[in-house]
Amino acid sequence: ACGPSAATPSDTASSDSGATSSSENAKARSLDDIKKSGKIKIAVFSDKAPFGYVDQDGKYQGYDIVFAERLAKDLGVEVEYTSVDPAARVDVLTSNKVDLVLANFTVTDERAEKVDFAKPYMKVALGVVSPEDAQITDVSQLDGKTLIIAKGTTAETWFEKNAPNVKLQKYDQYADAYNALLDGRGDAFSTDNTEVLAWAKANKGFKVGITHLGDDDTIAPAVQKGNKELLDFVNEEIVKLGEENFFHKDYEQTLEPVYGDEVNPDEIVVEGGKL
Amino acid sequence: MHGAEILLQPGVFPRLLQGLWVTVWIAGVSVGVSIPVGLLVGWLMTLRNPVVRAIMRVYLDFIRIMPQLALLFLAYYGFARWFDWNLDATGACVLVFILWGGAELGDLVRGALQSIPKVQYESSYVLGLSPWQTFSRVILPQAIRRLLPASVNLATRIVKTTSLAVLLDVVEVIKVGQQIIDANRFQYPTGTLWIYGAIFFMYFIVCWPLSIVARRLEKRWSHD
Amino acid sequence: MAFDWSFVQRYAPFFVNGTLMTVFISVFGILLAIAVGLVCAGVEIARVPVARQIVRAYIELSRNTPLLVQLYFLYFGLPKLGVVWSAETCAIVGLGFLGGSYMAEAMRGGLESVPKVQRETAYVLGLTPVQSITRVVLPQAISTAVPGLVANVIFLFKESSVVSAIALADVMYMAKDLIGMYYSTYESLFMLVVAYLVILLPISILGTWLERRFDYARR
Amino acid sequence: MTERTERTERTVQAERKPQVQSTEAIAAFETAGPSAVSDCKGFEVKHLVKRYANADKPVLNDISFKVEHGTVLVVLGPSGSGKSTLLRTIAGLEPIQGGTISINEKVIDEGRPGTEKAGRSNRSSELRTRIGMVFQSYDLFPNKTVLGNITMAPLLVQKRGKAEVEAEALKLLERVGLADRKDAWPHELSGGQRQRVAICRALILHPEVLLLDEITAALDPEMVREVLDVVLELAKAGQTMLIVTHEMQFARAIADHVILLDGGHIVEESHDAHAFFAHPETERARQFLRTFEFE
Amino acid sequence: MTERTERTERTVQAERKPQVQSTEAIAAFETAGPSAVSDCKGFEVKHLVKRYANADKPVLNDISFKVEHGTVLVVLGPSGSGKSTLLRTIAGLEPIQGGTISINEKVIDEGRPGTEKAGRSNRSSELRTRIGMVFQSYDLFPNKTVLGNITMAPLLVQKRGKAEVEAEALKLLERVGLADRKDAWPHELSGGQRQRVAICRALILHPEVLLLDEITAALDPEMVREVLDVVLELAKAGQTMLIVTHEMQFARAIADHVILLDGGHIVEESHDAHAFFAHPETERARQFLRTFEFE
Ligand SMILES: Nc1ncnc2c1ncn2[C@@H]1O[C@H](COP(=O)(O)OP(=O)(O)OP(=O)(O)O)[C@@H](O)[C@H]1O
Ligand SMILES: Nc1ncnc2c1ncn2[C@@H]1O[C@H](COP(=O)(O)OP(=O)(O)OP(=O)(O)O)[C@@H](O)[C@H]1O
Ligand SMILES: [Mg+2]
Ligand SMILES: [Mg+2]
Repeated sequence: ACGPSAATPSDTASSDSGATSSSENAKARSLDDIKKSGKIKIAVFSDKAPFGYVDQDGKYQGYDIVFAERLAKDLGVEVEYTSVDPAARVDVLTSNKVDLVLANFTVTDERAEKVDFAKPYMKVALGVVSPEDAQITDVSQLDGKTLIIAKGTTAETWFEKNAPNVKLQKYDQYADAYNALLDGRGDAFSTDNTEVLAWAKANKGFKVGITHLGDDDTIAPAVQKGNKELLDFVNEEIVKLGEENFFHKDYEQTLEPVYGDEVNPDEIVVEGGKL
Repeated sequence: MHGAEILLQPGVFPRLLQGLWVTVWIAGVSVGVSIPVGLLVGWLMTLRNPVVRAIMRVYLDFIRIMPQLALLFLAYYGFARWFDWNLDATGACVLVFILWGGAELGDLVRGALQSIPKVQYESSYVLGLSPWQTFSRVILPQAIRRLLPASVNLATRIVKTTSLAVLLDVVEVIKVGQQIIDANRFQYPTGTLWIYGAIFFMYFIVCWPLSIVARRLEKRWSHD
Repeated sequence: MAFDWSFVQRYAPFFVNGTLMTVFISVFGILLAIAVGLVCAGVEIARVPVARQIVRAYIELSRNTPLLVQLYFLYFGLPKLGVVWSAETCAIVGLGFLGGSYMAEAMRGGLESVPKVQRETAYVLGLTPVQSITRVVLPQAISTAVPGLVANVIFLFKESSVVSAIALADVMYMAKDLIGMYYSTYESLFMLVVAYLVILLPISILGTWLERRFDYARR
Repeated sequence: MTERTERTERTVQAERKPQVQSTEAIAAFETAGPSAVSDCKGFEVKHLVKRYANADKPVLNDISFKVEHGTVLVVLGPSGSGKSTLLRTIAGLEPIQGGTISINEKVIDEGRPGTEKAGRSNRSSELRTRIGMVFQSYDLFPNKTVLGNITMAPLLVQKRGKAEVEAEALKLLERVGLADRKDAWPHELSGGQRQRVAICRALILHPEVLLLDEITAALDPEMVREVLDVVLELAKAGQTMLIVTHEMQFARAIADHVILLDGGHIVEESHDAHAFFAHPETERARQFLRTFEFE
Repeated sequence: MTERTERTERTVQAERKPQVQSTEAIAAFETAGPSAVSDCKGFEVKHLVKRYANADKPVLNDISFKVEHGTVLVVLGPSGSGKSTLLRTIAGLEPIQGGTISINEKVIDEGRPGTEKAGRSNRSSELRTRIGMVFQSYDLFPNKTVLGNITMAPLLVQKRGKAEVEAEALKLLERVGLADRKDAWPHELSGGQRQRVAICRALILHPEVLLLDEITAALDPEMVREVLDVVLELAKAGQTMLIVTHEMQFARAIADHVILLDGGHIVEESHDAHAFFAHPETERARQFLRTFEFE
């Protein structure tokens, strides 16, 4: 508890590693454990505005954060955020660094083998953003070109599988990836279309040439495999919140200022876990 | 140069300093715990017992050959699953730096202990001092003098290596910098340069005095 | 827990490529570091007036800042000043910048360890200053400097693991990539450890051999 | 004691001997000397055998001699003949493989075969303080001042009072001309000064016998002189000593008793040091002494 | 030359002098000696002044002396009196601030005030080879074998033929008893062997004068003897030398001419070395010589 103040993950030591588990994972905390400790540990992005980022005052903000805050409130605990890189989202769960991942986590089969996804609260496809003067409007245009991606994203997996001729330049962090695009280190950048749309809007000279790539994917909270209690709780919450149109409100609060009226909220938001 | 104003934005500098504090805290705790560990390791390395020696040899060589980044990954992800020993990122960093610092310091301690002339042990024996008196009154005080400059240098290396903690998602000074860069990327497109520049000098400001202290000590104690 | 050997087999080629990248970056970075070190040590030993202060400042700056930050600065910072270097260039320059100061210190230590009487003897025997340096001082300086230089080489090879942060596909990059895509953390970490052992063990052994080879100056 | 008388005679005869000694100096050293003096006392080595590990033959083979209380034995011999080894075994720094070492007819160390690789003898602290030793290398503790060096063992080992010990240390320092340097650090002293402090450090424990192993070998000639003058005074004051030295003039001046070591044996022994230096009996001794003379 | 004759006489008188020298040995050294011998030749220092930077007074102040060709000058003096400094200025290792140094009446170095911080004298390579010097510390090049050490300067500086140089090197090594060690590395040699090689390395250049600065100070007594015997032979063979030593017996045996330095001046000078050691004229010299005697 005497840890440094800026280190979100450091303050609480891993007091919960008592019982050994026979599974491949470090044992997850039960709902009771979380309530008792008064804190739920949630992994979010800290550099992916407007979904998860840190504002001028050092506070976490964004679409995911609003949801996280609400979950905690309904559970009657505080949130302790852990900032993650895209590639670390599975490992923080399997090694029980956090209870829940709310970091724009796209549901895929590979991931579903390692973690348990709750009901979705967003849907996305991949998008590709590129400089206006050298727009990429089709994947075939990327042949032999360099595409920037962030490690551990669905974009990475998709391009590895479906576009072997594209040279991928992979960064650990979104901030680095965007910077690389700005500096002209690659021809385009691909990640979730929501994300690139938001970014292109804010950065002059860049445009999203491909808005829909691959299948429509869903984004959902994830818990450690087998942590049924917590999973059930999150699922119930999503259903309950759907009734009050929570995610639309969340959208208005966090995403609309960025997307403006270019995007129809219903293309992104999923209420009550129902597609 | 425009863009420099980013550093003057409210919240930017204090947050960077907070991040720096995390860096310094990790380094400080690691160095602090490394000292007793290093003393123990160093002492173990001087023992004649072949088994102990071999173990220490492997320990030292492994730590030396593995990049710190690889060790960090092993500790952060590996330990939790293999031994169900769940460390948070900061804990993993501290653990790795202690293992690393302990090994390096241990080797320094061994060197210092062995560099004490045999005649110092012999004089102590002839004067009737007990083995413990010899160690605590004669050998250790001399060893510490030889040890201190190199240990301070090691501390600066540990401070510098904390920069790798960002890759385990510890929110230290670099991560804070990246967050600021991201949050300000619309207003200050050249913020990257200034933020990384500021971080560069923050590390320098922390490490440089240590380097100077090390050099001073080295000079002061070079005569014996 | 299951260790997936087939995964290791499937992705071992990636690690071979990563190893090649690590070696490529490190070797050129180290060569640059040696060149920088030679110049700096020369300037310091010869006491060239202004250059000497510059060298001192450079050494302090380079030794007291982390390579990761140096790389970020080169890779993401410099473009804002209109200088865009490729990732490879940044990595090599970064390693050279960091390693140059370490190499300089080791070389200076070697040169200063040659007793004054050796230079005096060369003078008395009539050797010219150039002969004195090349025939007497340098061979002895190398002997003392070799252990430090070898340690620096190993240190720089290890430090090169940081270049993955600027999207260079070295061993570390491969490991993180596989973890991110396939979540097979053990297998990736295992291959990472093996790759570094494969790179560094021979260097460590070569270093020991070199130290012995140049051992003549120590009595 | 015949030796004592003999030396006094020689001292009187000596014309050029610098007269640094005074009755006061002797008194000061006598304070530091052994407390109980008796004629039958002394120090004895019998059939000593010392073998280093992995060596084919012993360095010391069946060495026997006796040093009467209050006399000085000078050990001579070429390099590698085992002089240092002899002193080290007596001090307990090396295990012995045969024979005995005794003080005042009490055996303090007994040889046991097969102990080549053993460490130092496990004598009690008290016993160790009864044999003092000064080495060739400046072996002061660099982390203690001059006074700290001297008072450490009496305070820690003999548990004597601080005031008394410091007073005695100061008296000793005065005797060797270094009272004003009591707070200096060893690195601030010249080699000769360090060796004089090392002698004081040994003397304050009132050792029954003092072993000096080439204590001037690393010194400049002037410093050699200042150290040897101190040793000469000690001899006058009746300190029992075993001295290894290459200073033949000094050896001749101080010795009551001489042994010449070579090849692990005593090749010549003499209780008449004067005669030994003037007319050695064996050819080996003659040859050895010639090494130090030219023309 | 009176000095030469005198020494020969003394050698004949000396009873215990070991008879290591042979006419052959002298011949071998003569090959290495200066090629042209003439009576009026020699080495001279006039009004030499040497001051170190930041020192308040000169270390050497108005020093003058002459060393005739083929004779040996021994320089004595307490520690810090400037003996080493004198030899170093003669060798060109230190700039001088006044006076002249000349060989065979040709000035090779002239004092200039204000040169305290200057580096070594900028003598030509050729001139430097005419003055040989051996230091106290074992200064062989550790990266060359014995033969490599000796042949380096004649090959590089004098551009002599390899075969001839190696042949001469071997002859010299044979003279100092080290022919079988020609391929050894310096670290494999004892201190005495190293100093003998260092002497060969200087001799192969046929220096007109050889400067020896306490070349035995760091050696064990036996080694001292083997090195000094070589020097004695050299003197017999007519090598001009300037020797600094603390071995008084040796100094007495080898000196043709003695100067005693103290406080930057020559306090006593004597062309009759025997007389100097027996009955020094000044009180300072008497006091100095007493340092080496006991009883
Ligand atoms: N620790 C050791 N292990 C093995 N052999 C040793 C050891 N110490 C000394 N010796 C050998 O024992 C012999 C006697 O050594 P010692 O140092 O006693 O001789 P010394 O008479 O004191 O010689 P010096 O005059 O050179 O000091 C030598 O041959 C030496 O090599
Ligand atoms: N490089 C130097 N700079 C300043 N002073 C020096 C230097 N070298 C020697 N001295 C001083 O000059 C004086 C003479 O020194 P030098 O070494 O010539 O004496 P020495 O007669 O050879 O003494 P020793 O017998 O101890 O070798 C000493 O006081 C010494 O401190
Ligand atoms: Mg000895
Ligand atoms: Mg000198």
